[in-house]
Amino acid sequence: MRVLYFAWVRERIGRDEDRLDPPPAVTTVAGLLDWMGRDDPVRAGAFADRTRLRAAADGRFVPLDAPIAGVSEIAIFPPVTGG
Amino acid sequence: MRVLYFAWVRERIGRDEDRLDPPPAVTTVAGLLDWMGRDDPVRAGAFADRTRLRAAADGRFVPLDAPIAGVSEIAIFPPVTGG
Amino acid sequence: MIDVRIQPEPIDLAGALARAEASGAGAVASFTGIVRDDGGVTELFLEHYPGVTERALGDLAAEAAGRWPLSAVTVIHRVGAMVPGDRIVLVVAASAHRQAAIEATAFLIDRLKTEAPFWKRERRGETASWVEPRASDDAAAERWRSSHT
Amino acid sequence: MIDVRIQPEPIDLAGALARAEASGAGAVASFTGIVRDDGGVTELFLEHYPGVTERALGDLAAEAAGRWPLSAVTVIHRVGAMVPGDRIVLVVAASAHRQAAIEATAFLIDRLKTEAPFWKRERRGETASWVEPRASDDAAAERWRSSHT
Repeated sequence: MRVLYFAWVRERIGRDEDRLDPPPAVTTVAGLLDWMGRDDPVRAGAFADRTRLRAAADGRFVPLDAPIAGVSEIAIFPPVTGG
Repeated sequence: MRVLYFAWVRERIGRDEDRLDPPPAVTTVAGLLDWMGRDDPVRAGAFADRTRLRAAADGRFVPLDAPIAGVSEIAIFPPVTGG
Repeated sequence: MIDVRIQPEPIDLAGALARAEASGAGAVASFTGIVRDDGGVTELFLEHYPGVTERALGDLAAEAAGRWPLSAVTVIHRVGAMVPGDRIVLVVAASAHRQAAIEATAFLIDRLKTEAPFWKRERRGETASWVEPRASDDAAAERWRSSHT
Repeated sequence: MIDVRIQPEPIDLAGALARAEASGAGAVASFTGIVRDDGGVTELFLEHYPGVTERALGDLAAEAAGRWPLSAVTVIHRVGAMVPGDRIVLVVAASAHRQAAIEATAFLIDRLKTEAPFWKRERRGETASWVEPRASDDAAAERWRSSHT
């Protein structure tokens, strides 16, 4: 699974993306963030305040409790500010 | 008093304006139109259907029953269609 | 910055927008009315009431500037003979707020249609006819009186 | 005619409007967002989610074209580094009906602000900061869901 980062999430983690293989017990975006932060203080810090994070699954905006079964690309980012 | 014509009112009467000196008994725009048509079949024809006419007094849109005392320029025209 | 023009020359859209953009606002909205073919129109002639038209458009622009926080208001109306594809009218509003810019643009074109002394005559080949007003234009102008945006 | 572009190049406003005008509609509305100085901004950087942004804007343009009778919809969004005065975004809608053109323009810019994956970073001299979203943008996007214009 590819996990992409944008804006300050990307800057804080220090790279554009990670390639991961989460265990079956990880079933939602929020669960994925928990699991990704477990042994990684930098990611844990970036993901600490969930109210500041939004997500997309295979290019569609989803809530953080959305399931990730069958998803190949998750993106984590702050609320959008285009236009 | 100058009476200006626009659009089909102008075309129908055949000129841009008339210069008139209405008697004191003529007190409103509608009364002016009646008086102007009395001995002038062309003007009478142009002014026959009052629902199709609008007026301005000294450059301000006014209803046909508006007074004309002190007004030096009356304009008679169809509803506007700009933009 | 209020810029009102009535002119027989073609409307320079890019120039007018550039002036509005230069007013320093972050949001610029525009509306352009264009002569349509409409089943064979060969010429559209715009007549107006000189002097009074300028004042009517100036009053409308000032009313918009009083109602919304605008850094620029532009109203350019062409008069005389035009052909399909030509611009008849351009309205531009610039503001720090996008909703103000867009609403002011809608206000200006709606009210212009019923309050500025212009008359359109369409020519289709040998036949010319004066355009009849539309009830929907009165309704559109009216909504700016009853509501406060 | 739907025209959606995401580009690092400056936005050609006159060209985009000319294309929309050529679609044959009588009414063309536009909205342009411009980088503001806002107390010393020296650079605005726009990041986006490649591929997904294009689809989000294309979906929005198609939704507008389904909701109003439009002959042209244009959405051009710039990405990368910009300076105050540069155009960030341009939305154009063309229709036979002026209200449709103006409403579609408002719809597109309001929804774009909350639904397209763009992020703004402002630089003021040596300091850079990511722009925070505004609650008013969510409210503006929401009004297009609850009302049927």
